[in-house]
Amino acid sequence: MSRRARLMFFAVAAAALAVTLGVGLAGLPSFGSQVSAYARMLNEVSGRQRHVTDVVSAITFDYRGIDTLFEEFILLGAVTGISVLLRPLSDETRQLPEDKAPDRGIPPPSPAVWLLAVFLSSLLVLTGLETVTHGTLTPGGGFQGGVILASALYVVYLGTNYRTVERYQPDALLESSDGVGAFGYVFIGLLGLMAGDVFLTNVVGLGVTGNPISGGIIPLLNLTVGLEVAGGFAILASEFLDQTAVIRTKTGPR
Amino acid sequence: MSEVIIAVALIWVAASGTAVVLTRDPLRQAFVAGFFGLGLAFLYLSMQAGDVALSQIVVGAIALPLIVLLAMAKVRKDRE
Amino acid sequence: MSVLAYGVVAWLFLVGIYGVVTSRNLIHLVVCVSVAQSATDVLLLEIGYRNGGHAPVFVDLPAHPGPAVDAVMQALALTDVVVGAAVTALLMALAVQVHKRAGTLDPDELRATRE
Amino acid sequence: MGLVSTSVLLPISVAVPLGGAALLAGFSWLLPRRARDLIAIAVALATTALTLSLVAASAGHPMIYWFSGWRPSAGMVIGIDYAAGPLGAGMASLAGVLASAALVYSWRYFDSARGRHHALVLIFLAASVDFCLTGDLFNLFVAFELVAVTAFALTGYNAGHPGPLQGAINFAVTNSLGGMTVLMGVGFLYARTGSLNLAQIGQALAGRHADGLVVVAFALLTGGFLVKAAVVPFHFWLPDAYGSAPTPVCVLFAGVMSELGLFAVIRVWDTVFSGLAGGVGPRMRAVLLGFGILTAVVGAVMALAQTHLKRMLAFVTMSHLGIYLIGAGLLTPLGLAGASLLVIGDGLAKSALFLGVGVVQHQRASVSELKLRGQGRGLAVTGVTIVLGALVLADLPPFVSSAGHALLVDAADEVGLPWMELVIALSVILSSGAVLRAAGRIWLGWGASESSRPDTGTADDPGEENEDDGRPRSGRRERVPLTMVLPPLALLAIGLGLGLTSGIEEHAVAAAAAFSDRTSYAAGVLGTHGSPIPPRGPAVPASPELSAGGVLTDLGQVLAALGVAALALNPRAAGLRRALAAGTGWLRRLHSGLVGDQVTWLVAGLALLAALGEAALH
Repeated sequence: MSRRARLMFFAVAAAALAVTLGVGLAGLPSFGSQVSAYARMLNEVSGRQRHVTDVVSAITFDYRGIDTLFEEFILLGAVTGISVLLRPLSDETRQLPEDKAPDRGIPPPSPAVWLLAVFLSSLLVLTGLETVTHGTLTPGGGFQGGVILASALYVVYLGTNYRTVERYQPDALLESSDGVGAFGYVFIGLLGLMAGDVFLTNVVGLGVTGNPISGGIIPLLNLTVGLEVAGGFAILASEFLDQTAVIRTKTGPR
Repeated sequence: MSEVIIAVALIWVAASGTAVVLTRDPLRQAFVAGFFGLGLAFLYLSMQAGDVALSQIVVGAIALPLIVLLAMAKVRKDRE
Repeated sequence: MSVLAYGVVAWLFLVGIYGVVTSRNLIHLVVCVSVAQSATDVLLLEIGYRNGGHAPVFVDLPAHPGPAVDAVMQALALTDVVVGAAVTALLMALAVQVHKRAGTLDPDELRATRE
Repeated sequence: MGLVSTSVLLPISVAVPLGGAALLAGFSWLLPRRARDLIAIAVALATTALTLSLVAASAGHPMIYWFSGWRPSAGMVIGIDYAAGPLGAGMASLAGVLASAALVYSWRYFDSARGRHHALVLIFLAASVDFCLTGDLFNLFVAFELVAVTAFALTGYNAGHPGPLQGAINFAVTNSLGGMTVLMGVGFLYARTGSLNLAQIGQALAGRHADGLVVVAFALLTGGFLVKAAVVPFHFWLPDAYGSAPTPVCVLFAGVMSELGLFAVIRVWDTVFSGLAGGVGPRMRAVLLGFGILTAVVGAVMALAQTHLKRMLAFVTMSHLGIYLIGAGLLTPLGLAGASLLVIGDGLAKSALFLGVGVVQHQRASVSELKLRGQGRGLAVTGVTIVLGALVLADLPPFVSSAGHALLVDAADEVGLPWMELVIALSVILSSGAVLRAAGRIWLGWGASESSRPDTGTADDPGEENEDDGRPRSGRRERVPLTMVLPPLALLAIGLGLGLTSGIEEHAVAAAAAFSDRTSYAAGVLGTHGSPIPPRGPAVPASPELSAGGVLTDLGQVLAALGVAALALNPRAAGLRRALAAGTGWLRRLHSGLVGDQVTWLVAGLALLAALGEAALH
């Protein structure tokens, strides 16, 4: 199809789809008028049953915990896939950026910049850990905290140059963290089976509602997700950064 | 009151979402997309979905623009 | 209010797809996919919203807090945000690689599987 | 106690591949190459064994498993369940068999990117198992996305070439949009019924008349799944992706992934929508059959027009998907049983064909039928594999696809559509004939070579890609490793063995009857009655006379396919070929490989499906 023909065809098709969506949306109850009995019930009972204050985390990790298990593997699959797609191929080399002015030498990062980066990054680490561990109490949890932790790593790099990044990047550690986190979720699920009950059953004490350590396995699952996401997002950013900074084709684009 | 906030958020999201699509230059689009991501987070927060809003901030306003910028940097380097 | 709330869902989805269909740059196209994707999250949270409802977090609430909004839809939207991020990142990696290997980002110039 | 021990198989059959994948992804830097390969193969085989035991354990009564122990209380579902029957478990074990074959095949074949390829295959397998077993609509969406994400990455695996990358982008963009429509459908149904459980949603809709919201939910869900199933007009991404993905990955795609899309269409129809009031079944049958016939014929015609072997097999796959949709779309247990046996039999044969083509590509560095003319010498075993696979596609008895074909024909007769047999025969003959033509050219040196290309219409012949990046080949005529020759033969042998299993038709019909019985499914999941449902005596018209007639039909199809191949290679029929090429040029031009076109078709297809759904359901 020419671009013009495609646009005209799309206009007709999109109009028809708009009507379709409109019919469906018009059948919904009016905005804000009702909440399902299922949700009302869970809002009612999950504090009692799971000793959590954040009902969303009880649903994510307990009532519908198996969804989150597969969600973790969506992330693991995407990160693994990106590593595969962006891996250095046979006609590519890893080469650190050349110094354009060799007589000048790279200035060492000033102490003030360093200090600021370290300070910011520790702040992020604390926020990340707090977000991961308080998932049962307040909004947040393993995923959000994990992304914050991964970003902490990169703030450190902001205070330095890519040579240092390349040298100190803990690749194996990040990969292991990604794998251990994902495996940990499966393992906690299997603990239920080993205890003679079903997969992903709560196998530890529920704790006192309102304490950080409450909600049974939910904080543990948050921890595994935090590990996985922190490792995964750090790998993701490093793969893209590598492409920009060090990977180049020997022959140029074909 | 909450209805007004939600309505404002909805209009913000619809307008900035349209702007994201109509901004054809990827570099500028990354910034508009960050603004759109913030709008979504604000909308979710106004609909009492704190968990989702927090996820949206870390994904839509931090991770996604970062990836777009890195991709753009790579593409520019290839063109040199 | 219903018209505005639900209309935004249809609008975001369609405008995102419009961007995909007309895009001349894969990076732009991928961001448009993520715009369409956000329509689904908005829809889920709207389905779960309750006028005057409070967040499903039962801490520091007043004596008679009234009803809470639907936590189930929030859990689903949470999953969907992660799915969307994963797909977007993967597509972006493909775009970077395509540019490296085919020398263009214009989807209409990519005819490798055809010629 | 006995019940407890077998139901434990359900979570373990996803935990094993997931755990294996996580370890491979996290610790491949510790493991030597051989260990990574061995672990991956062992995990895939274990998953196969687990799912096969599920087939046996769930025959007769469905197995229900509530994760985290949240059983329904007071008629309300709280958690997520697995609801396994022999049909779903059988689909899952097919995924296991093909994943094992793909991993064995890639043993010596290519660089696994430090085990990441294996990790992705195992995640794909786990997601397929979850897809087949889950009883929850949102969990089905999550499985859909997990299958998709790993599949996108695997498609672009040979990231050094533009073809696979473009295929992956087309695949990822269209299927992500499909995922979004599925999720919207989930949201609509939740807003209406307050549930995410298939059985409970079906219960809430049963006996009601469909309104606009239900129709649109149907269209969004089914449309999204049809994108994955690559049904016309949602199919345009398929040849781009399957034609350029690495061979072991094509095996998983052609044998399982698209079929999962159809599986979801029928699962959701049976459990959720089939109870709607107003005799919706017959009208929906017409809609599904329409899509099925179109897909079967378009795929077959396009397959015949290809000279790029993988792209040809991609269209063959698509044509067969249309045939499965015809079978499942009859909406009778007999039709579904026939389609299921065909999925198994054809899936094994198509996988063997892809693997055979992979051997040729590995040894001769080409997948072009024309360039390979007469180059088959020295690859005799592979030649036999490919010819046999092609004949199985034409339902050569006694392979299991022949039994499936017989059931399908009976099912079409049963609902008064005897002419459906002709549509199926036509598509089967054309697509099988295309593969036989290629085999004749490559191994017998018949027909024209590249100089006088018959298809002067458009060149939808993508470039060639060398798959084993970074591993220098010593000599081109080296011996083919056994790990590449044996898996396709093993797959064909399984198909033969199943075909010779007595009573396989009866098992299939019983499984299909259990699968499509909405009320007893709902009763089993929601626990509304305690005792397991006595299996209804399935009416299997597998009398000896019918079987003999079926065998004759099948042999006729085989002969006709050989005839098509002979005609396509005969120098005197050049005029006919030119006329055909000219007549189908417009169809080939529609397959432009441009993602903008594909998304436009997707939007149009959704709207069309909604309009047809309105006519059928309302």
